[in-house]
Amino acid sequence: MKLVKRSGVAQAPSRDGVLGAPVSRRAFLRGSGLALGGAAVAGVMPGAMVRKAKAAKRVTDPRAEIKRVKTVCGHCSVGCSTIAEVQNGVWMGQEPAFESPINLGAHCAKGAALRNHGHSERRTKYPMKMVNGRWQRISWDQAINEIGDKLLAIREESGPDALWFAGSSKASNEGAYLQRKFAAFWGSNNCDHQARICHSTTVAGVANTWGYGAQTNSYNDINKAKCIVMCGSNAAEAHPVAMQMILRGKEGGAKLIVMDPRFTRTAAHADIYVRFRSGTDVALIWGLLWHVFENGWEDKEYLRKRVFGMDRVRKEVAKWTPEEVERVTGVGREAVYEVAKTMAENRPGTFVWCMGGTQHTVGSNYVRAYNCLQLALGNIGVEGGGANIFRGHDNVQGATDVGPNPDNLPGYYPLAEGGWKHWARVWGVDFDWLAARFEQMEYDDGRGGKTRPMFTPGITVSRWIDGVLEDKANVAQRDNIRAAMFWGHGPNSQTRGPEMKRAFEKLDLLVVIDPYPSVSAVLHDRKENTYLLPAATQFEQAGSCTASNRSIQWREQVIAPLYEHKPDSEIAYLLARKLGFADEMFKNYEIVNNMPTPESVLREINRGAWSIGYTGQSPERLKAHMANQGHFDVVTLKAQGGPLDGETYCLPWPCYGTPELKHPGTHVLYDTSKHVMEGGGNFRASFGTEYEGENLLAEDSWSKGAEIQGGYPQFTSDLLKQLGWWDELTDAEKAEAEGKAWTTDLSGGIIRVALKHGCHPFGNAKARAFVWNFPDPVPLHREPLYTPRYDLVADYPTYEDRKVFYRLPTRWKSVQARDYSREFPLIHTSGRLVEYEGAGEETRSNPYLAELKQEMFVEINPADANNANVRDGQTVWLEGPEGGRIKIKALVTDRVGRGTVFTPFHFGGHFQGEDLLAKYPEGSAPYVRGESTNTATTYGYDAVTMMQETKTTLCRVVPA
Amino acid sequence: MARMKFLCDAERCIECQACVTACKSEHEVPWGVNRRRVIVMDDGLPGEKSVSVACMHCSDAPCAAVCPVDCFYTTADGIVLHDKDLCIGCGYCFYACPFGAPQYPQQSAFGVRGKMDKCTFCAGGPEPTHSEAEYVKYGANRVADGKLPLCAEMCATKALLAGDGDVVSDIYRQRVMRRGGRPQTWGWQAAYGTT
Amino acid sequence: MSETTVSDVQRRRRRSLLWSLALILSLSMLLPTLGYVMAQTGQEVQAQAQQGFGPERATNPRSDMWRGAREGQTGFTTQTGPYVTNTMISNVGETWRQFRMGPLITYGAWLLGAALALVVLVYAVFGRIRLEHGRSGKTIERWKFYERCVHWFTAGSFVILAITGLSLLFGRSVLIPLMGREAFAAYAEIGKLVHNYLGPAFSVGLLLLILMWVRHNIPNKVDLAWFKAGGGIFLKGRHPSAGKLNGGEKVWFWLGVFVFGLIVSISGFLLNFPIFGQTRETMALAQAAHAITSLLWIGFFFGHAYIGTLGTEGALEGMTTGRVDVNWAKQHHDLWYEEQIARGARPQPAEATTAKTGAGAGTVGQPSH
Amino acid sequence: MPYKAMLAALAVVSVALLSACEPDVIVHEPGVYKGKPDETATQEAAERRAQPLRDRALTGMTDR
Repeated sequence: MKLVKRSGVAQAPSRDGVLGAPVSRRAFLRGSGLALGGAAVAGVMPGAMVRKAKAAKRVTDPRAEIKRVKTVCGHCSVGCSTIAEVQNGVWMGQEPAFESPINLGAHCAKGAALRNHGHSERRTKYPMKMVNGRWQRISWDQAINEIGDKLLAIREESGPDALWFAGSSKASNEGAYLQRKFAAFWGSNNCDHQARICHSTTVAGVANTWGYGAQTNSYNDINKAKCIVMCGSNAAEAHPVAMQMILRGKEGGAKLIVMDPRFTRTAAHADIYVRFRSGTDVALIWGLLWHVFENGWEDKEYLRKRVFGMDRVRKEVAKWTPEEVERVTGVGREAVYEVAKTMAENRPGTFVWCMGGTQHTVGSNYVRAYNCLQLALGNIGVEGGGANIFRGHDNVQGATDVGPNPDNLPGYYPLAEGGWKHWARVWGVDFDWLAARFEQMEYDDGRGGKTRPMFTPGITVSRWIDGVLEDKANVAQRDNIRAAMFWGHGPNSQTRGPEMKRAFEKLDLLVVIDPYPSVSAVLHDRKENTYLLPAATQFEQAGSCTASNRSIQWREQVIAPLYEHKPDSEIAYLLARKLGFADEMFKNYEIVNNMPTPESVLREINRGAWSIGYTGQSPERLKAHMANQGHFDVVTLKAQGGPLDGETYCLPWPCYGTPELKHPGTHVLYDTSKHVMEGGGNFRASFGTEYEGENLLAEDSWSKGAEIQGGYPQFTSDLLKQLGWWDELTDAEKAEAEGKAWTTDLSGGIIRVALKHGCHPFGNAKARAFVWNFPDPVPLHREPLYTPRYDLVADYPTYEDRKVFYRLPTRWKSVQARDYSREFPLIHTSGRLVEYEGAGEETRSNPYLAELKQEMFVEINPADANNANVRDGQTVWLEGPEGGRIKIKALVTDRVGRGTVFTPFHFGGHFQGEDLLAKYPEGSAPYVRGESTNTATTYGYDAVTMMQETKTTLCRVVPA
Repeated sequence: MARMKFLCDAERCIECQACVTACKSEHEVPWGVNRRRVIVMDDGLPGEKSVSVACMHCSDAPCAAVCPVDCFYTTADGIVLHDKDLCIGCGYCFYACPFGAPQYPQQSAFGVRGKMDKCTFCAGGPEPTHSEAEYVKYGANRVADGKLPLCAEMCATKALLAGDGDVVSDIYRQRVMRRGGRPQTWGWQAAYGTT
Repeated sequence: MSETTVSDVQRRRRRSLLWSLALILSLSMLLPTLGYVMAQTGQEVQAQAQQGFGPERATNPRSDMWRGAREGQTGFTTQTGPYVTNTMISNVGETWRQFRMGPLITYGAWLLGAALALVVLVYAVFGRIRLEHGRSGKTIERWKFYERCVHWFTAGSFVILAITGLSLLFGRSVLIPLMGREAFAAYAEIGKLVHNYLGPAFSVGLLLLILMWVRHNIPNKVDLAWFKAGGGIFLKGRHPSAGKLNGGEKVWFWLGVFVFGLIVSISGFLLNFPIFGQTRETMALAQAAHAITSLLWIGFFFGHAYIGTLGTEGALEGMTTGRVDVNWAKQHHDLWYEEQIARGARPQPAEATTAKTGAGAGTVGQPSH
Repeated sequence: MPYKAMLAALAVVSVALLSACEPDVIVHEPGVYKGKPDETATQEAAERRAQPLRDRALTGMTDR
């Protein structure tokens, strides 16, 4: 077998072995595990996965010229550092980074197996196109040219909105930002990424409650908690390294409470475990709050000073007597009382939620109910408290902050003229030129009015299939989606698999840009107009990456891209050049090898994303933090001594002002006990100063050292003038700041002056327990669309259908109108496994992980198994009420309660009983394939964010 | 003299399999051979606990005692290693080991197993340190570089501890004191006797 | 035989029944003692382990689970592989180790030594059993060609299996000091291969032996008398009557070939084909049974081999040439001889036999005069 | 007796061959490994790494 050098000398696909993998840097690899026991592998590895082992040739001395590169794991949001040992461009070893204050060298299964990314064989190795149903290798030039021509033709016929594209939370901040910018310069808001189906309800709910849509504290801060409540979060499998801090907190005396329909591996460590019916979080939280109010455990002073609208919540909570809570959730009075009492007696307490709390048709209500509970107990804005929202992907926070969102611009700037004008200035393009890129007709805004496409939120990743399949007349844009580009997104993470298959087949053009072929490449029966472009992994490109706690870590490039892979930014550049807007889009960057340097892109982000304080984190500062990781305290994340004395690890945003201002980053959001310049803060004033005559600004509360002792609005040039601080600006700053707010003043002068006076640029207001701009201003319990308790629908009905919502007709009531609970008696919920991540393509292609979970399964309670006549280990059909069915193994266990079944969502590559192996490009199929749980999931979307419902639907299980 | 030991803190172990994949990746252990594994007791039930198990490097190692060809040896700091050139794959160490540590690349008729493979405490084997032969047969030799087994170094929650028995038990004891409770040095009795 | 009365036949049957019962009884008492030996060592280990856990048990809320784990309760594991087990601590292994390194090796060595010593002692005291009337010069057919083939195949593999098996058990203390480690490992590797591949074939040989000879081995009252007379070894000049096979040979057949053969074959099969999900416990138990039985068998075998060769003049040629001297037949198996003559068998001169069965067949192993 | 002589000769030859396996017939002590030497196993190596390993444990195994 010939060696393939990455430099991309053309080489025909090798036909060796069953996999036909033209490797191999393997020859450089030290040893060969497979060589150790080829026969054993043959005996154990599933099916056609056997590969003839090659004798390992090893470089002379493994310790000669070994380069140690510090990088950050790409498998969840914790942000574990690791040290890659690289020799001659080959990733030879992986060492723990003990100095990292986030993980202290620790990893989970995925992190510990990272080195495989350095020589993975199951990738899309070169650009490919489908010709008459078969994959054919093509060159990058040909790929870019053909894709570009087809896109331009579609644009010509149907306008820019006929392209929809999924960006990625796996991309670096720079990559994700370029993806959003790419969509903008293409002239569409039809871009989205994983955050939509991850924490969109959290971001919306939390941001609308107190200002920023992010984890308020950090994993490390949990060390200080006295009580840790985890609701719909299985950190032991989803964020294993976070458990290090949680268990340390527990060892320090904190009570660990886990509330989950499933007895998770996290629950196994809990002091109190509460099992409740999936989809009844609001009822459960109001049940807790009922006891809090009943016993006067709420923090009355805190509520007076810092919270608006809790009295309205109190009225709703009064309805949730212990009896009603038990009727709806199934949790008895004692358990609810015990949790409420434990939380009240152990303050500060932190509240953790994940997908279990977000992926629901009323997910934004759940989120806000959690918030209300925490506010009532005075737990927000304090160390050891907070809403610790554990996010999923390594950079899903960053991609949410500055990446491809259909409903806002980087930094959460609105899709309004002001937002666009701000970014047009940052990008150095003329606003009118940018506006001309967009569709010029007007769209239905869903409220009886018309709206310009540029200011209209695009179609979300959860609904793109409807954008394709829905009648053209019902789609609130010029034409259906005709082309889709999956740029780092596995579609098996979205619901309604069978419909997705049809949508894929209806598309005129499908482009998959990914290190792996992913399910996008195989689900459908397309014959033509389908392209696979190999994108580099996180380890093959440098860039910054925002962990869940908002720390922005810098990832060094470990190895050059393998095979013919290209980094996201290079692909963006090549496509933009072909599509004719590269010169405008890339004018601010330093271009090296057809690729903007990540440093120059980050600097542009720094120059624009004032609103969330993404401005102080210059590449130099971030690199200095990575180099001095050992100086940071594990609990406070604060550097003690050294060149970064007093700064918080990797400058968690907001890190206000210019890098020169040296804001230390904010460890704990809204913490009034600290000076703003030490990371202190207060709730954000983003909803005006009063509502129906009630004051929205904080009362008798301000962050330490603030010169305005009381509430104040966001800083603008006018406010500075009123306060008499205007003259503290330099002349240059004055010229820029005149008529601007702190978020649009590119000089940063307003912020500088506000901070100088100890004031928070975003004002000082109350948190909103009452969010009047949401469908349910006070969170209400509403039964899931597919509910096993149809008897409760009358009392707790869902929303009315809407004609236009994110450009699409969206149904609630008409779905709930039918009772499915008789034919489909089991609640179907889904979640993570520790071995795999997301859609799983990457991790199922990693032999060390794939070995551990080789089959898709469903967890089913012994009672339900007996009812369905199913034995442990038996193959069963799990059938959803919309017709999707999956053939999987039954795992009979008490881990799930009666009436609930659980499936992991990482599998793909099978479809309704059929293995799609033959459809993968040769040698690129993951080691482990299985039915995607979402083949059997159903319709259902959140009324604020279009979050999909994956945690509460119905199904039945029958022997196969 | 330092005595190398493993200790798994079951209160912290979350069955995340980091130890398993760290080992697999570091030594390129083939499919089906597991130098380390995680065992969960009462899986899915209240009281669920897990422990990561591998070769414990016993003081009076049963594997060494029963080996017909006497291929085991113990380093001065208590690491139990073996010589694959001598091993005949009889399987006796697998029967004898209380922890199920010995693994073989094959399992087939007529007792064909191949050479026994087990956790080396990341200390390689009887080949020149850092040689290719050592890596291919036994895996990386981290101990010679002053590093500890990667499974423990990468443990997600620092549940799995490895190193000098005195240091390890000190770390563990402090932790237990912090949380209140009695030490549960799981497996130490079986592996290290009363010392 | 045809002359015997009805009551004689009944008595004989009753006796054979008694004999079989006695045999079964004695075996059923002997075999379980193996279990005691194992259990004994196991208890010691467990007692040691309990000491460490005892006093603290009351204070630990999770002690039940940990005690369960310590005692070999199984858990759940995601790892897959032929040698992955889901027990945290298996005590059987430790018990097995104690048993193998202690009683098995010690008593096994003693047993073999004692068996050899016994043979030597018998030879020294009683000497060789001579043909009392010298050779008649005429022979009569005793074993057919196929019978001899099966016998020698089985015997040959027995010897090889015994040597390779004993090498695994005693090699470390006996052979490694002599050969050195590498040479012994090489030898042991080959020995293990040979043992594993020959074993099943040996079992097939045993099966054929049983099928061929079971009809000659039905115990009867003649055997009782034979035993009473001590098989004619110890008292010169007194030769008890015997049919085709005497009482001693029948014991060898039933205890050695049949019972030991069965135990060794079954346990060997379990060890040799670990592909049916046998647990370590099963394997360790199988190994113990295999080793104990084999050792007993080998000891027994010394006796068989001695009597068949050195101990009895004229015995070996029956199994080598297939024919025995008429005088030998009259002396050792008188009833059989009479029966053969009654059936019309004609003794032939020794020369003629040799010529007929092939040159030199009579010389190999022929005891010298 | 050519047969007996042959047997005796065979015995002599096999003993000779057997002793050739190990030129210096050392009587090994069973139970103590005497295979290939491993520098990792020596007392000196263990002493040399004892402190680094102790430090490593204090860096890597503690909660910092």
